[in-house]
Amino acid sequence: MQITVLYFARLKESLKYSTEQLQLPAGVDTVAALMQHLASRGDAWQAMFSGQQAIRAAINHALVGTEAVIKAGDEVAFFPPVTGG
Amino acid sequence: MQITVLYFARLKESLKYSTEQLQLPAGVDTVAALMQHLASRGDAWQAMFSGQQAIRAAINHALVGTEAVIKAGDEVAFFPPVTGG
Amino acid sequence: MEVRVQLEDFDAGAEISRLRLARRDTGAVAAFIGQVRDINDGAEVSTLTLEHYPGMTEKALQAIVQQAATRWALHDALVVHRYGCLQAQDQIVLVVTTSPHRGDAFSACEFIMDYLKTEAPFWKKEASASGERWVEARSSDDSAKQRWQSQ
Amino acid sequence: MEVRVQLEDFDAGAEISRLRLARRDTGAVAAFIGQVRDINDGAEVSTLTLEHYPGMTEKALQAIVQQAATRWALHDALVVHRYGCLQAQDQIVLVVTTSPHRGDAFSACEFIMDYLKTEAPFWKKEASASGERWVEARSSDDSAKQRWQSQ
Repeated sequence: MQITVLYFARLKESLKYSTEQLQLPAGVDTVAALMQHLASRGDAWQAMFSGQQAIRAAINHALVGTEAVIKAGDEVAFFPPVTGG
Repeated sequence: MQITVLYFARLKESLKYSTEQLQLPAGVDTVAALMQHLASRGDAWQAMFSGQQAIRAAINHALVGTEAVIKAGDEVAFFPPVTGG
Repeated sequence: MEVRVQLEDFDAGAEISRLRLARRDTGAVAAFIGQVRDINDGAEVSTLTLEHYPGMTEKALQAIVQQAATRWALHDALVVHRYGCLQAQDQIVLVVTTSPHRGDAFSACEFIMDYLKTEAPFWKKEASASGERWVEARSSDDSAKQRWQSQ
Repeated sequence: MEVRVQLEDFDAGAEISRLRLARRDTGAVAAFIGQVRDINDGAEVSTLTLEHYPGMTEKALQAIVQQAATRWALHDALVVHRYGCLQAQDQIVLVVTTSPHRGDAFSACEFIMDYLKTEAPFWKKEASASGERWVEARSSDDSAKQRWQSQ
């Protein structure tokens, strides 16, 4: 299935990606699985998604845990803990 | 000894007094004794100072309890619980 | 730390800006404005007259502000409180606190209001179609103040 | 209940007055302004750049404000939060709450700020003489939020 992935703040800078359309391999249907999939790209991706960095995820604008299920057409976003205000 | 006594809000209205110079009889040297002394004037004074009404007292601009000692030249004030803000 | 008791209205926005811009290391500004409501305890209010105790009122407010400055990391605090005859939607009181961090600014601002409500000598008299009445002190104001004593 | 995420500065005094005067039964207005400090964690800050997540940020703020309106008796609430490149003493965020009574206005205002700090997608990057760095989230912000969950 195809989804949109967005990256913000430190992630966007390190990955040099702000957004991409992604065709997910079969079996990659949770946030945790997607993070593993992205980590497998190596280098900066590995560093960001292998668990050492605190990362938050949102699906369709709502904060979710890594167990959340991804559906076709979803907008999935990854970003560091927020620091506004 | 001589003191100044001030009355505020409901007390001022009921007693029709806002301030007076008062020569205290011997033995009247606490707020409680002064209140008893004032209550003995009868009528509105009795109603205000005999204990049914919640009354606060201040000596020289500081809130005090009824046990506080009065000295010559003091400014003693009586008023209802405050309602500002 | 400034305290003003005055007949005139005040410009809350200007006071808040002044305190906010006074120090470049200020990160947080908390403010409170109390205004006259058109209804109190179910009765329509046409005017509200505020009496105070000149001399003592300023001292009481100053003591409250000083106590707040001892408890929290404040850069500055301002209290402006009016007296005299006010109407619905007239401003009664302004409290502004500034601090490096928001927790201190919020706590100090609310503390000052809670203590002002129970310790600063002001008295309110309401006038409505049915006549005049002195506003009664609320026990909820005493409990609001007591919260700070158990912390 | 209004939420705005914008590049432009805002007039805090005008916003506060607007909410205060909107209802004649409003007795209490609480407000908070966050501004850029010239120093953070001991380092001098020359600019602060705020990134956000358009679409999600507005929704997150709206959800926070709605939650506050469920918990406290609010007449209205406003959140204005800026993004883009800011300098020392620039305003970052404004929260205003109005209510019949001060306790509700204060609690709702502080609640909104505490939740905004941990749930609204904004990220700060500081630039100083020694370079740029992303601001780290603070554990004190998590504890400030958790206070509201145990009440």
